Order: sequence, then structure tokens, then C-alpha cells
Amino acid sequence: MKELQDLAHKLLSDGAVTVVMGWEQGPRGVRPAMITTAANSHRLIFDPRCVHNLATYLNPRRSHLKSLGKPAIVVKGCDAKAVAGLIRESQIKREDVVIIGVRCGGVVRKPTQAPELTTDTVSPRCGRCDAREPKLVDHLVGPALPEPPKTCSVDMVARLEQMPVQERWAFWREELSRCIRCHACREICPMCFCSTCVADKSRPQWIETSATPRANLAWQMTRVMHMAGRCVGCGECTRACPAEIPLGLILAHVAQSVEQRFSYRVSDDPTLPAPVGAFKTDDAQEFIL
Amino acid sequence: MTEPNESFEPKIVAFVCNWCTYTGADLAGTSRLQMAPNVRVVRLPCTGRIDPLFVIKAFERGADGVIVSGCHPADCHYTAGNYHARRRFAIFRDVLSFMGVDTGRITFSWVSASEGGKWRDVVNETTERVRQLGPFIDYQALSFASAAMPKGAELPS
Amino acid sequence: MNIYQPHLMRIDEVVAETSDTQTFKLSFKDPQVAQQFKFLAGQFGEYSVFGEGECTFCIASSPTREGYIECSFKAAGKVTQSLKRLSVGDTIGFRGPYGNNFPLEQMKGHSVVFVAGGIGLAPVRSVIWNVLDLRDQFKNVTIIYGARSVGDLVYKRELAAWAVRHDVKLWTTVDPGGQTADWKGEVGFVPAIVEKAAPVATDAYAVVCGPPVMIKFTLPVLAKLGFAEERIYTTLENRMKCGLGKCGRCNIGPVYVCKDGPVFSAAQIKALPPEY
Amino acid sequence: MNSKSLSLAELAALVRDLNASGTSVVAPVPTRSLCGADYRPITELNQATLNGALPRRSLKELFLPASEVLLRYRLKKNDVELLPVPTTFTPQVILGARPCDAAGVAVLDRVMGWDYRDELWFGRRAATTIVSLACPGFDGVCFCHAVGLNPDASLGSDVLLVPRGADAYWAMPVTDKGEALLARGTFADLVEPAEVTAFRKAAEEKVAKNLASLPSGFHTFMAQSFDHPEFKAIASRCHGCGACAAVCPTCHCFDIVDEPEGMEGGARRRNWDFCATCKFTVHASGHNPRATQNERFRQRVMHKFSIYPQRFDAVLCTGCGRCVRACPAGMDLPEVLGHLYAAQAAGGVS
Repeated sequence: MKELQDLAHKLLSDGAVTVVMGWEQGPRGVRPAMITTAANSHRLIFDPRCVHNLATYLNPRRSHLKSLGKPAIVVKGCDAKAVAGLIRESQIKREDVVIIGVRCGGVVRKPTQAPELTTDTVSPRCGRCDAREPKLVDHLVGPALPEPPKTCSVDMVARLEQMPVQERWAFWREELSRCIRCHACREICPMCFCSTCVADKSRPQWIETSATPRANLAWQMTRVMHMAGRCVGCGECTRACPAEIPLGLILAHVAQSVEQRFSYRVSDDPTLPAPVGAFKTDDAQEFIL
Repeated sequence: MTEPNESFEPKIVAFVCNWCTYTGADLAGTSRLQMAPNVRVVRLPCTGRIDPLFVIKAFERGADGVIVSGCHPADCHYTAGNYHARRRFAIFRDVLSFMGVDTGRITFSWVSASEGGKWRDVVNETTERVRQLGPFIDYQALSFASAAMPKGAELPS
Repeated sequence: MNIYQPHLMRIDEVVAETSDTQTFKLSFKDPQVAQQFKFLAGQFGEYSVFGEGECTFCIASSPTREGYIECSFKAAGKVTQSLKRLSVGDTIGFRGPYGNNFPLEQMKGHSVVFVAGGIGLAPVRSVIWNVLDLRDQFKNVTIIYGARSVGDLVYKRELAAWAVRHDVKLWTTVDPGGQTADWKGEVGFVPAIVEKAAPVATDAYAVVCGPPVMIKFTLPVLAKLGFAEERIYTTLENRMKCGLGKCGRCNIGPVYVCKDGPVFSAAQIKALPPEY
Repeated sequence: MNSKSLSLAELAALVRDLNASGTSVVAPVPTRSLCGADYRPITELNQATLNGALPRRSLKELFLPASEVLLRYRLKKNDVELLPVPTTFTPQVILGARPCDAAGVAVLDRVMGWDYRDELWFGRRAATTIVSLACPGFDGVCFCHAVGLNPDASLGSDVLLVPRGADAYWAMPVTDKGEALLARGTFADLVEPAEVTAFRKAAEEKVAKNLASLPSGFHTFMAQSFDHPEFKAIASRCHGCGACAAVCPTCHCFDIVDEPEGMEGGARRRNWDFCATCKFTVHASGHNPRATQNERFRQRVMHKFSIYPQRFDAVLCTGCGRCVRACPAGMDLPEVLGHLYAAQAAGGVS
């Protein structure tokens, strides 16, 4: 923690950056912090409550953050994938951001929980993590941490995959019936950077704005399609959803399917092209007549 | 799902590329091949232009089945549109299936300009398959349900 | 009565004003509604194309002309573009009239200066005809109207009619570069033409509508000419959905454009937070 | 009518009686994950959780659904047929509403009845009897006390229940509708017992600690503080996601859209909309009067604590704290209010 604070202090006082995007203790739990003065760098913390993927603040849609100037950003391994994604897709330039990586030993489900990692509290996605130590970094801080405990949650993706198709339909119909189309899933997503989302376009209106099961299904399927091979699996959409819809399940399923089909896993290497937008002439086509 | 209904005539929307499948379908017609009259063809420049949203919209507006068809690999008029489409629809098919849509309602095919016979087969097979699946009332019913309204107790399972 | 239920109106006449601007003449399908419908200059309505949605604009005809209303719109968004595709005989929906109005009663017995730019002439046109239909109750009437180019001028037939009237002083102008070979009017931006026309401020009211940048530069000119802020009126537009003070998006600070507006004096606007 | 005593068995019988007579009963029902609750219809009292979790979403959706049909239309050649929706509704009783949720509905009556009466809102209001259940103070976020309410506030309620131990309630009728509901059974009269008074007092004390009351003249201070430096960087961490408004019992902004149903007609719908989003105020020209997140967040705070008090003489916030719990970025309304209190004290504006 001290290492992180000292580094932020140095970057800010040297003028290397004008804002450090990290985490701080808020009135209730941990929350994102924009540290703009060296004197405030002591506020920065890192512990298992640092759930938020801060890369979303580098997203060019955040026009109100441009005035803060050149950023340094603190990233976990999963967050670094999002920074890499933004670089890969030409949304930011590598040289325009200082990346401070932290070694991560897993996070809890919600930033308002206690920081202790147990089978109950650990975020289920941490069990699938392949990036405890981010590679796309300018600075790497913190000690190497032990593997997090294994989550006690059932693997809902696998369970759904095994269900008969009608049961899956019923499951999603019920889940999506709660969607109110606030688009929090999109707004918080570091990889949703379109200046005008297809869901906000009205000419033509491909996706209806009403919170009906029909429109909700169209919206979520479209979002997932746009996320295929791009989603970093940070789980922020699921956390942000005020209707508590398990959106991450669809994304995790698609990530698995992309990996199986195209041998591609989202990483923090910005030079690897994304699988949708690229192709191989001998891609499998068993489903095509 | 509903029971197969003999009198049910499925509505099927086909999104096809201009250069191969559309011409192939044309050939099927001019060759007077007999095929099911259930398919409405929408012509697009290339399978690469076919957005999954088109398929979603077709279901929203009452289609019971969808065909997406274009040039064989290596034959794309725009060099690589069909390769891109292949990846996209491989994923979309997985998404549909994961969300609970029977993938029997959607057919992907490569039909070249000379394959009038293959187009007839694709049309007939798809029509028969969708006929067996019945009308897609599950999807159509979504439009009339109002979401986010209490619809009955969601009890712990 | 459900307040969101529109009245049905028939399109009786379509006038293409410019390449993207049209005027509809509309009449209520229900004769009872037609008979009871009253409005005042400056009020607006929610016009709907069924299947596309609703959009907001002012009533561009004068309350003195009964039995119909007119509206002018620029095809800019989803609904206005589909409005543009309609033709005579088609049906649209209308809710209104909503909002406040220009203080015509106060203006009576005084001179009135109208300053408008582009499609901003639409709300002003309602007042102009209202004043001209009661011409003997007003002193001098000056109209200063500008558009980007000759092709962008709206209500050309009426501009011609006003030009030949002796009881109206009309100035028309186009932005530099927007004139044609046979253009007889002024060339220059509206604020400059207002300065040139120099309408007498004594005993006069000004009505100013147009693009924000035009209003921004016209107000100081009017001030210089001696118009008090309380005597300059304009309309504000903010994105609006219900028109009834419920949907919560047109407010500028505590002021609801749909209920307290759309007509505001320059003095009122000065007191508002800059969120319009 | 005197206040009453209701046992759990009597309440269960009331639920059955209401359902049998065609009145639907809505109550907080545990979610599948059991970690929260939703207001949902019940047929038996044991489906509900009356002393448990705070429902994830507020009561407003029972009066202003997230998507609601305003009218239907059928297109014909050159003509349109309008199919009005009913503005009268089947009776329902909401059992175990949070007092902060019930208060939110009452606060919204003001804007919904302002000048033009929203018949869809008031149709549902007329058909609904709200039985709220005094809250013990849910957690450290609750700030109902600060906005002039309390965990046992009766604003918006027709009957207020206060728990007496685990299986009995003290019921206080608040309105005629509430009296009519209690008249359905033969419940014993009961003067407020000491344990009820103690419960109410304890809850109030618990919640009062969370945030000090709005200072006097706060909305006037806010009205004059549009450009206060406090708002300059207030929303730097805000994602503009709108989750706060979605769960809020008083956020009522909406959009109106047409959506086709089949090929020949469709529905005009009113959908919740969220002032935090970029799209909310943007003009067709592309101009956006609230260009950045700071302005959008300021609008939300201003609407609740300045604009609504000025226009409707009520604070548009019931202190339920859902926005704080729902915010994925840790935006904290009580914290912001605390800063603004301090700014008011420092500025000396009253």
C-alpha cells in the first residue's frame, strides 16, 4: 500500500501525470478515487475490496475526465486487459497513460463487504483468473499474493448449458423480465466506448427502448455480440445491474465459446487482434449447410 | 414449445447475399424447381452486411425461422465478407442457443449462383424443420408482456 | 381523460419551405374538438406520427385564424423525418396547446419589432399574423428575418406579402455567401441588420427567435438600441417529452420550459442557470 | 377508528380474504437468491418476508411501471384508430411497504397532479391501499430522518403497522381507506402499547445518527448555489448509469416512445428515463444543455433538494438510501449532502 502511495506521490509531484485513478476508502466500502494532488496520494489503497475496473474511466466517453489531464491508472490483472483492449481498439494511446499494476490475490463480490476472502465472499470470477499479475504495466507494485479460496457458488454457466433449451428460455425470460433498460451494464463497461450506442440510435430503431422482455432480450443479445472476444470478464456489468440480472453468465459462456472455436483468450497484450474482425480461412463451419 | 401443427405454415425470412445466394435462388426460380413458398427473401450486398440484429428483428416481427445464406468460402465478391460472417454467426448461434432459442429455427448455408438445387433443399429443409418446431409464439409473446411489473411471486427455488 | 391521449388531425396542406423544412396545415378530425380548440401565440404542442413517436414544436399559425393550425418543422430526428414523409390526407396526433404565450395584451398600443433567424420564424409568425390581424391596435411593426442562404428562407410567400404591405417594415437578409444573383434583400448576419435597421426602442417590444448564437449576439444590439430586457421576448427549446410538467427533462433550474415557458423575457432568461 | 391489534394469523386471514374477494395483495417477497426482496403479488402471507430485507426496487413501479402502455394505435390507410387504455384498475393492497417507499408515492402525487392530472397514476393510487410496516432502521445508509421522515412515518400510508415481537402487530389506521381495510376483520382495539412506542423511538434514534437533518433554508441555499465549487468535480467517479434513479422511490422522469406490435399497429409507451444519462437532454441538433456528468449529477441533487421543494413544497427524497447501495461507483448522497450542509454553514446563506 505504501509502495503504491509513494509511487503515486512521485508521479504527481514530478508532473509525470496529473491524476492517479485508484481506489480509496469511501464512507461505505471502497470506491474509485481520482487523486489529483500528491498530498492526497495517501488516500490510495489496494485490498480485496478493490473490485471496480477503473479502466472504464479511460474510456473516451468520459468527457468530464479529460479536464483532469494525463492519467495514471491502477490496475489489477483483469483491469489491465481492458486497458489493453482500449489500446488495441485505438481508443487510447499507450503513451497517454501510465499503468500501475498491482498483484492481485482475488477480490470480494462487492466493495462494501469486509476484505476477508472466503469461499463465500470471493468473487466467482476470480476462480477463472489467468492474470494475477498484470503484464501491460509501467510499474508493478505489491507483494505476490496467494491464490484466492475457491468460490462456493455453483457454475451457473455449465448448469445452464446442460439445461434443455426450453428451460434456458424460461430462465432468461424470468431474469430479463426484471431489466429496466437503464443501460447501467453498458455505462460501466470499459469496453463499451461507442460515442452513440446502437441502442440509442433511432434511425432506424433497431433496439426498442422499452423495458419489455422482447426489447430486453434484443438488447442483451446485441450487447453480448458486441462483447464477443472483447469482454475482459471483469464482471462490472453484473455488479452494476440494479435488477441483479446475472449478465456475466452470458458473457462467460461466449468467452468460452470464443476460446474453443478460435483459440483466443482475452489478454492484456494489446497487439493481439481480436477474434471478431479477424478470421481464418479454415475456421470451423460445422453449423453451415 | 407447441405441438407440431399440420396446418401451420411457417413464416421464414431469408437474408441472402446479392452475388451468390440471391442469384442461386433466382436460378431455382427460373429453373421452375418446386419449393416451399414460406420463405421471404431479403437481399443484401454480402453476408458480411448481415447484422445479428436483422435476425432478432425478424423474430420480433413474427418470423418463425430465419435463413442466412451467402457465397461459399473463397468466393466472396468482397474477398472476405463471408469469412467475417462465419465467425460472427458461429458466435450468434451460440448466443441464441444459450438464451434458449432452438437453433433449429435458424439455418446458415453457402449457396452459390449455380446451386439452384441446393437453395431448394435449404428452403425445403428449413421449412420442414420449423414446421415441426411450430410457430415461434414464445418470442412473439414477449412483445405483449410488460416487463418489470410484478408478475407473480418469485419464490425461492 | 388520459392526458397522454392525442387528438387526431388531418393534414390538409403541405408546403415545402426549404429542402428540409415543411409546413403542415392541420385540422381536427373530431368536429367537437375543432370547435372547442383555442390557443394563444407562442404555445406549443406534441405532434405524433404513430409508430414513430412524438415531437415538440410551436403552433406557427395565428390564433386569429380559426378552424386549423399550422406547424413548421425541420426534418432532424426520427419523428420529424417520418413527418416529412407524410402527405395531404394523412393522419397525425396532436396534444396541446401547452405552455405560456407571448404577452400580446401588453404589447397592444405599442410598436413591435420581430427578429427571427431560420426556422425561428415559425413561433414568431404566429405573433406576426396575430398582430397584423389586429393591425390597428399596434403602432409600428418591423420584421427582421435572416437565414443562412436564400434557399433557407421559410414562408417565402408570406415574406413577399409582408414586403408589399405599407404598414409593415420588412428586412430580409442572408448570411454572406448565401445570396443568389437576383437577391434583393440584405446580406449580413441578423444582429448586424438589426443594428442597421435600428428600430426605435421607445414604446416598443421585441420578439426574438432563432438559433442560440443569433439570439446571443442580437440581445446586446437590442440593448444598445434601448430595448429593456423586460420588453424583449424569446422562446426556449429544451428536449421535452410530455409537455405537461411531468417527465422531468425540460427544466432549467427550477423553471420548466413546458409549463413556465416556452416564452421568456430576456430578463427572465438572464436569471436562469446556463442549462439550455 | 381506534388502533388495532393484529396477530400474524389474523394478517394471514386478511391476505386470504382479500385475494378471495378479488383484491390482489402485494408484499415484499424474497428473491431467488434470498439476499433481497421484490414487491410481488402474494396469495398467502407466508410467501412474504415482512421483517426482512429492503426490497431491491421501490414501490413506485406499482404506480409508475418501468414500461407502461399509454395507448395503442392501429394504422389504416390514411387513418389511425386509437385504442385507449383503461385508467381504472383492480383493487390492490400493498402489505408491508417500507414507510420511505410509501412516503415516496405521496411526494410524487404532487407532480402527478400538478395542473394536468395523470389519470394512470391516480387510477392506480385510487385502487391501492398501502399498509406500511414501521422499519427498525435498515442499515447505516438510511437517512429518512434527515429529510423529515422517520422509520415509522405514516406519510403515504393508509395503515401503519408496527411489530410487537415476532408474531403480532399494532395497526394504526391513517386514512379512510385504511379504516375500511381494518374494518374487514374483527380486530381487537389496542392503545399503542409501550413496546411499540419503544420500537418507534429506538428506530428513530438509530436512523437519526446517520445524517443530520436538512438545515433550514437548505433549498434556498441550493437554488443560489448552482455554480458552487462543490459541484465542479462532484461526479468524477459517476458512470452516468442511472441505477440510482432506477431504484429511487421518487425519481419519476420518463420517456415516451412508440413501439410496433405486429405490422399494423403498436403501443405508445411511457418508459422510465434517467437524468444521469447523456441522452436524457440532448437536442436533435446534438447540443446538450447538460454536457458532462457533473452537470447531470448536479441536476439530480438539485431536483431533489431545490427544484422540487421550490415547485412542490416537498423534498424529492425519502432517505431510503437505495441510490447509495445501488451505485457501482460509490457515489454517496448523504456524503454529498454533508458537504453541502458544510458549504451552507460556511457561506452563511440561510
